[in-house]
Amino acid sequence: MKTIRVRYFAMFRENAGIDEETLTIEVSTATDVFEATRGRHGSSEPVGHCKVAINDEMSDWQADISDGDTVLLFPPVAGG
Amino acid sequence: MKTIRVRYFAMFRENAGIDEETLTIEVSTATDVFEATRGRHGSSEPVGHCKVAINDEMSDWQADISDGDTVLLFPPVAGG
Amino acid sequence: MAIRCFCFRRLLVADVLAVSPDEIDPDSLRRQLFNPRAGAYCGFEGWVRNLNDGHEVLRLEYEAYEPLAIKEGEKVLAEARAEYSLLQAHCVHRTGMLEIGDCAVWVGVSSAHRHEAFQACRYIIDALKVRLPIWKKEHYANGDSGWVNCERCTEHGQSTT
Amino acid sequence: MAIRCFCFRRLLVADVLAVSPDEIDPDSLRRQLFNPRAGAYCGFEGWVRNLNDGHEVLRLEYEAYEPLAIKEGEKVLAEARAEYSLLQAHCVHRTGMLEIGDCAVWVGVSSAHRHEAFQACRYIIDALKVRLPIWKKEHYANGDSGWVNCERCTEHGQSTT
Repeated sequence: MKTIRVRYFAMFRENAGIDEETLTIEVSTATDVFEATRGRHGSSEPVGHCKVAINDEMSDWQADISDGDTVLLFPPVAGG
Repeated sequence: MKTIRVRYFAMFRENAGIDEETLTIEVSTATDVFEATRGRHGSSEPVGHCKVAINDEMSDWQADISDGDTVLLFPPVAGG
Repeated sequence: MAIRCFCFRRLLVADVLAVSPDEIDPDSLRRQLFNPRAGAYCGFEGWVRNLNDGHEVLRLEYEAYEPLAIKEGEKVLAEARAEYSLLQAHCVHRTGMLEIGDCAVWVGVSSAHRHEAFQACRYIIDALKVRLPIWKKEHYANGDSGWVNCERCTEHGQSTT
Repeated sequence: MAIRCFCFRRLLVADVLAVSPDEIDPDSLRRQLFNPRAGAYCGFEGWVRNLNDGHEVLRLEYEAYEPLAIKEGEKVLAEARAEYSLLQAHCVHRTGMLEIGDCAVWVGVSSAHRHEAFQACRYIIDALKVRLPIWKKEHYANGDSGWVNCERCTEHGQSTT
């Protein structure tokens, strides 16, 4: 089990109704975090359309999650 | 013989020392005008690098010249 | 004239990407790219338009995760500099509520020759739109709203500009 | 806000190419391209730079044959409009003596999407440079001067921006 902080952005934050939370869960990759929190962020998008950052670095969905990490879940971006 | 007005621009005007002149010469095309006035405009450029307008319309070097035409001789352009 | 000379004497400033809730002022931004060796300037602006994918849009709301938007944006500028021969490249992206006609994003590039300026400016805006953690919510005339790319747009593969 | 609304209500103005001895004001020019359907604006500026083809340039002198520069320039804008989906396209070219850093030519295009704005802006500047009866004389640090494309440049196939 790992204790991580998860932060939700844009539509994910609106769906979750919270900005962030601390979870103690069984995860190994960023994808696991995305799936474990689906009930929160409520994404109808496949994980591949979304982005993830770990400890304020852009990362990828295969990245390993360590105890104490902050995982930022980004819905599909739309700048410009 | 045709009587035409010839106008010189930029380097051609500087070389000629005049803006324009009226000439009565034996010419059939714009190229003939360019060649007949070489002593004036002093172009070291081949005619193909230069442009010509007849009566304020962009034209080409094969265009026929009529009596009374105004022929504008343009050295290679360099806008922008 | 005095101002111009001053600009030319200062050192080249670093390429900058900014995220800001304040109105974008393209004229003052482009002046920062002045450089005596620059023969070409290309600027791009994304404006809020009143129609997207057939829906009448009243306004747009931009949200950014600023620390990573800046970090990723400066990576994009560095890539543009590595690929093209640039003198300066800057970018500003708005956040908050924007009205029709407002400038949502500005990209400016100066270089010796025009080809590089066009290419780099295009590279930068294309990359910013797909890589920066920035989201926009459209507010429609019928009272609905929607996150672009999350709801309606993913069905059609459309983007705004 | 009042100004913005006014701009949006007026009819589309015709595409315009102007030749002028007055300083170019890109900010007021770009405002003329505002349009509520515009999602993208691309602007190009040609600036006088201090070095061309290895020669230190002090200033540039532009001469235009205005009646035909305007006629040919408006043809170019019409071609851009026929080829790309544009909302507005304007251009201004300076004449007279210009100093380093001065804006010699400005091209601005607005369109719904960015691809068309970039493509059209590039098409317009490329065509203007080779088709309009406009000439420039470079004044060098060593006291010499030369007509670009007529003397030095034709040997090397160089252009300024």
